[in-house]
Amino acid sequence: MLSVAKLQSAYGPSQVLFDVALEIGEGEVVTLLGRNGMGKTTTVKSIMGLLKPLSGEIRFTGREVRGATPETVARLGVGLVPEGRQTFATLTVRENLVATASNRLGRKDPWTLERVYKLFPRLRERASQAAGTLSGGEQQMLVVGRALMTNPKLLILDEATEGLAPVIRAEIWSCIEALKAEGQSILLIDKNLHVLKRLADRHYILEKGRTVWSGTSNDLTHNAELVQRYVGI
Amino acid sequence: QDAVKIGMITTLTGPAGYLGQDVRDGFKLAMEDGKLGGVPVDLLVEDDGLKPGQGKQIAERFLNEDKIKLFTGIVFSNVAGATVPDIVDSGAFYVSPNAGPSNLAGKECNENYFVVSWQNDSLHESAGQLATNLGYKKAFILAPNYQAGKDALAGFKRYFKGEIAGEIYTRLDQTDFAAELAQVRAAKPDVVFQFHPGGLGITFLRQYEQAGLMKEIPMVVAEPSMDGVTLAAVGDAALGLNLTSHWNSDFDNAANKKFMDAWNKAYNRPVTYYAAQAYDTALAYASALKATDGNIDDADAFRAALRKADFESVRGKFSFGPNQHPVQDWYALKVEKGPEGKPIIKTVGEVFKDHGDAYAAECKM
Amino acid sequence: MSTPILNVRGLVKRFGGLLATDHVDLTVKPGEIHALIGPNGAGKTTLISQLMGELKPNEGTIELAGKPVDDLSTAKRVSLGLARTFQITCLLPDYTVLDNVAIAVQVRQGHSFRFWGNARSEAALREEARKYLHTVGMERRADELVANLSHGEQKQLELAVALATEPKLLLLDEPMAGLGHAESQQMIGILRNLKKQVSMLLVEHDMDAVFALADRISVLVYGRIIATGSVEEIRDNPEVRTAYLGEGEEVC
Amino acid sequence: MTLFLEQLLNGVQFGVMLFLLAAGLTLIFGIMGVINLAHGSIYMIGAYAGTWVAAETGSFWLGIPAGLAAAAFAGVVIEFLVVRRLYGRDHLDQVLATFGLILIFNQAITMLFGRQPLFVSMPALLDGSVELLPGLFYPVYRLAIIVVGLLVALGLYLLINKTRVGMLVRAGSTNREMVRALGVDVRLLYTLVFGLGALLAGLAGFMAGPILAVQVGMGEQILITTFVVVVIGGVGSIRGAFFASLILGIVDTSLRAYLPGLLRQIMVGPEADALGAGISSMGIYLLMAIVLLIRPKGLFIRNS
Amino acid sequence: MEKSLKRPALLAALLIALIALPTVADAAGFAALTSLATRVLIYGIAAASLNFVLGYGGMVSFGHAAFFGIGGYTVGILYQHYSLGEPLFGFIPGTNQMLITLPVAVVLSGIMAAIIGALSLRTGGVQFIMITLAFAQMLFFLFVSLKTYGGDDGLIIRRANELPWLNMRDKHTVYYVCLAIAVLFFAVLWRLVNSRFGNVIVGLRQSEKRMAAIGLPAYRYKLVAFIISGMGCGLAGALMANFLRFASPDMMHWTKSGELMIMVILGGVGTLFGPLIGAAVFIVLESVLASWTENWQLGLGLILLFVVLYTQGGVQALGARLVGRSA
Ligand SMILES: Nc1ncnc2c1ncn2[C@@H]1O[C@H](COP(=O)(O)OP(=O)(O)OP(=O)(O)O)[C@@H](O)[C@H]1O
Ligand SMILES: Nc1ncnc2c1ncn2[C@@H]1O[C@H](COP(=O)(O)OP(=O)(O)OP(=O)(O)O)[C@@H](O)[C@H]1O
Ligand SMILES: [Mg+2]
Ligand SMILES: [Mg+2]
Repeated sequence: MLSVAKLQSAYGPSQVLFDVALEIGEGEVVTLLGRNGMGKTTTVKSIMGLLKPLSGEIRFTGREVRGATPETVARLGVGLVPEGRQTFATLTVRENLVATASNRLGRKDPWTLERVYKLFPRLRERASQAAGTLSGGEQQMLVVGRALMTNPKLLILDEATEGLAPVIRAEIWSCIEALKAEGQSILLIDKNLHVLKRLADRHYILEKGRTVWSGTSNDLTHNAELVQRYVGI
Repeated sequence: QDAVKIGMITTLTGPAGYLGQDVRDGFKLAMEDGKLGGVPVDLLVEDDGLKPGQGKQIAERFLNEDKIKLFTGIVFSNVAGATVPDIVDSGAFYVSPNAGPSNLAGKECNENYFVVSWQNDSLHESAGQLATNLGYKKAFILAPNYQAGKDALAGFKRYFKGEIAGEIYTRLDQTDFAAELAQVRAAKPDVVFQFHPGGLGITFLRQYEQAGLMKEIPMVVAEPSMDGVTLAAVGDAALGLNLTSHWNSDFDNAANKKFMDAWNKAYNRPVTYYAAQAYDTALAYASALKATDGNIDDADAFRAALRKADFESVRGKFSFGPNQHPVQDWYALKVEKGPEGKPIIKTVGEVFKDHGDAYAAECKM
Repeated sequence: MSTPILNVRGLVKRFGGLLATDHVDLTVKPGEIHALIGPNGAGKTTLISQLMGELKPNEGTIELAGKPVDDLSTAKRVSLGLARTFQITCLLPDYTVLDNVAIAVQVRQGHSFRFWGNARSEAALREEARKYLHTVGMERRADELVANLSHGEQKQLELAVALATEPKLLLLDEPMAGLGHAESQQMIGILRNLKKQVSMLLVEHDMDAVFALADRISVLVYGRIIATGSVEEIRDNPEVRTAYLGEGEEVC
Repeated sequence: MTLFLEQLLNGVQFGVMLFLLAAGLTLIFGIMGVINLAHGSIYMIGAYAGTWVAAETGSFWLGIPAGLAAAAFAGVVIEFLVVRRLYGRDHLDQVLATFGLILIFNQAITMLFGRQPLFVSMPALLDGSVELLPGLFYPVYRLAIIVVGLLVALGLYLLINKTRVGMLVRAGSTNREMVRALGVDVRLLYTLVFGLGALLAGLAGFMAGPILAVQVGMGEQILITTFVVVVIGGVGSIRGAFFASLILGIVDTSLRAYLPGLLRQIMVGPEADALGAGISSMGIYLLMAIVLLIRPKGLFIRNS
Repeated sequence: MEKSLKRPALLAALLIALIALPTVADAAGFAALTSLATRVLIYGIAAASLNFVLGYGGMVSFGHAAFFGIGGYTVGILYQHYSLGEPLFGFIPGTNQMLITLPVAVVLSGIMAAIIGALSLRTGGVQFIMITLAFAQMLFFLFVSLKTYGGDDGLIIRRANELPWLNMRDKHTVYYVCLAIAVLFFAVLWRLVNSRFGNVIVGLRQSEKRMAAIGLPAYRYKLVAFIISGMGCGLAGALMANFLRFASPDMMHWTKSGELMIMVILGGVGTLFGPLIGAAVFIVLESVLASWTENWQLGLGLILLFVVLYTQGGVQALGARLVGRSA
């Protein structure tokens, strides 16, 4: 569904990605691992069109999308939960959820306001509060809900569980499991390796802007030395 | 013979741009084949943008780089305040086609500074006299809250013999006069005198008419509140308006006929008294150039020639008073329906004869 | 018993109808790491903001080392030895990493009404700032612009800046959030070392870190403290388990 | 008593007029967050285009679509060529760019229409006055302004607060990139909304034609006042802008109508008049300063 | 290394050029250039003062013309009382000595900045822009209605202020006096922005919340910066009144505040010499274009648009990039 090859990206003069390759199949859950500052978020931004890559190839559902605008990529079916809670601060919680909601791909059982509220009851309680005044975790829930309401084909979660209480985090994990069961493709970036190993099909490791390893959860489990070197566990 | 350079500093941009445009174009009409009084003339025009600093800068360049000795053009008093002293101090001449602030008429008068238009106060004094002549007993007067506005009301009151029913200072940036108009209506005066130049005047007149007041309470104004351009912009709303002026397009003298013919041939737009004044300014320069045969290096001779005012003014009679400001007649005018159905300004009578100004006494020259 | 470094009594904060802080009593003892945990939106950040004086409480008193600080401005409280890190990072983006720390040192040293002399070439300032960068392991990045830092690095810098004010009590709002596993371990190490010099109030959702660091834990739910105790006591508290730690139930 | 009622009505009418002027700016500045100094220029374009067409065709009504279309077109072009590149940049860049636009538009209008103010006559339907109360005549045109102003206020309120377009525009002003990343073509949306704001400015310009002077620079005169309205009401709030306009209209009118009289009770005539006029010309600024000192974010924004 | 040498060399060259300017201008027949340059220097001082709060401190003041005007009127009013021989309020004698009028103008505008700043700084963002505008406009209307001092028509200062041993009626002398003051001013400003105080002000622009959290009482520092900046504008206003020999409410109209802001942005926000460059570009363009064509506004507008859209950081940034590329 998504395939990235030889991706190179830079912020102004400083190049951050040198050779990133990545592949996600239909219904697959894939993770992107690596220490801080290795280029995970930059990869996501490049895929989304938020950052113009220098070179390389990004294909989504068969279409070349390198250099496409973010709205094009999103309309093709990529849903993003960005790093660092980018809520629309002046809109209310409810407005945040419905403003960009859509079901362009005509999913049969689409995400609705009700379903999101059910997943995060806390959001229902705060429905008419300005998003900017939510607590950190509440904002995080909101951003996840907002992405779900675009009913994407591929969901990208960039540290979506950051700042969430363990109980909520667990809920998100079980939710992702449920999505996976429905056949949703997901790209995950997170630090809870033990959960990722259980949830994901395959993993990629980034090191200084290069894909240095990829393999299944099984490979990862049996490769403690590799994990230690690149992820630090 | 080398062309004599004349520097014109005037306002061409912003809402008041049409004043400067008329000054420039009126002045040019008096030039025949690029000559004034038979002397070749090179007219340099620059826009001061209604900024005193800008005006001074242009004067500086005209004086020092172009070595210009003859100046004219300034429309507004504040630009004149910053610019004229520099010009006359360096020995050059300035002949004003419009602005005539009182400080430059009195204590700060200068032998190289001439005014062809009027001294500010005369405008409103004549309006006061007209209101008296028309037999009005109770006047309501309005003007913006700035120096010229206050001078206007003071000037009007000096010659109005009746009672003042109310006096209101409006604002320079006002767009809505409903509150004032309601007060006017409530005070039930015989006549309204208002001083609102340019766009303010258009706004005021339109709203006055829309409130139905034009039919109820007649109005007397001085010419800055009703020139040819203003009239074209307000149209029928001005019908019945009384005003005073030192010049009107229908004046029956040879000089004026010539001017009006030339204007109508050259420009397809209403004529204003700014154009007429600039035309006279050019004639004044022409007379002096002719008398001195284009020799402006002898300042004393040139000044003496200029002071004689030896030219046919579009206003008929014209001479300079002791402070080199005009001594002239003032007329009563009225807005009426013209032959083509469009409103026109008609001359109906005389208000003052040989009217000078009060500041001449303060001027020590 | 020595006077607590922080003593909060009956603190209340309302946002309209919402009781974000509900009669909170809390003490932090000298040399202690006191963890504050609780569900999202429980009021932890709100509590920290009130301690710092960024938000005005509706009721209650706050004492710092026995001294009431209720009427003092944020700046004053900082000079008395209070410092915080931000959950959503808040740094000076156009300055370098080192500048960010140096300015904190400068402000701590007293008034900044010094109009002469180049602050960037004051070696003493720079040296001292470097010391704090060393503490959090960021010396290599000293000359990088903050805007170019990754999320995780900004978190580390937050700590360095807070340390540069030489606090007696450090309020840490989710210092591990956004850090990778290795960096988290490193951060735990740093905090453990710091414990000798400074007391801490630690807000964190990373339970491994909390259990590794905390001397005592308080649990905040809906603005109220429902339990305070040692790591073992809290871990085994059934109320905490359901409200916070969670057993995992299917939602969607 | 009638006089008092009349002055009150004058205040309300002036307030609605102010709102009409400020409505477009509320959209562009308040909601989209663009400091658009050229707003006054668009107002001028609406006035010129509408008035000119009305004069040429002799029909006031034909002027309306002309004025609106010209203003909206100008808005879309400005957005497309200039403003679009400045959303992500410092607000100060917007100041400089739109200042440049003011100069360009003023000169262009001068070159096209000359320096003389334009004339527009009122349609017979709106000319004249009606008797609202015994002895209280009121110009029909001003009543028309009130009606149009109220309609605009209501429409804008619904658009911004109740529709998805409104939400997306507000979202775009806080985090443009994120809106795009969620699949909304913010660029197109913003062009259209900017055009709508311009259209409203054009409407105000055209409506002002018969009661004000249609001349070069007419935009700058109203520019500051409209900004004042938006800020007093609270940036981003349509409701705020509306009530701020009314308050401003009423305060301004009453100051002009009653302050000199009050002052004359305690001091001599001319001085009282001058002082009264002085204070009332500072009126809107004084009011704004006081409002902002008491409520730093404006009247209708919750100050947290 | 190379870069650190280039800047002083460039500055020295600029200074020499400025010193030689009047002589060269006269020789080349551009005698009015000296006056133009004087105006640029004066506006440069005003714009740089504004830039101190706007560019460095992030406080976008839209009312700095008020201080410019106060500086100008201080000179004008003191001169009027001097020439009429009537003391102000009956006990303050007027004067025409620049050594007195300039410091008085600076102090008075500082006091006014303290008052306006103390009130305005309680707000921020757009509201700050508008409230500074409000105060400036109130002052504008005050001076418009001050009949004693010329009201709307302004105050003519027949003779420029005197300085001992110098002939202030000579244009070149006035230019050199302004140049000397400008050099001094920019030297002080340079020290200021790099000092501990400047450091804090720049920090406040980036994040007030962060600065408070490291213990900085923000309000106090912002106020002092605002006062310093107001004093700079007052100084410029006083020089301008001496140069124009005229002071009018026009000096404090909002369009003047806007012009100062345009100069800052045009030159380069938050740079030391950007505002001076901006003032030079703006004023020279205005004069040169206006002398070429009546439609000068069109040209100026297009040039401003070009600068915003294509330079990213004003003329100063454009210049820096060009120099950088060629070097
Ligand atoms: N806006 C930016 N401008 C310049 N450099 C940047 C910018 N954002 C990130 N970088 C740099 O790019 C590199 C990769 O950053 P990125 O955010 O992709 O890392 P990451 O793997 O997501 O790290 P983290 O786990 O900390 O979020 C880092 O070294 C960072 O300093
Ligand atoms: N300005 C405000 N207006 C209204 N409600 C607010 C405001 N600020 C915070 N809240 C609410 O107060 C509650 C407490 O927020 P706080 O940020 O303190 O939570 P927290 O415990 O830090 O949560 P998290 O772990 O998610 O960061 C939240 O429900 C939040 O929505
Ligand atoms: Mg990241
Ligand atoms: Mg929190």
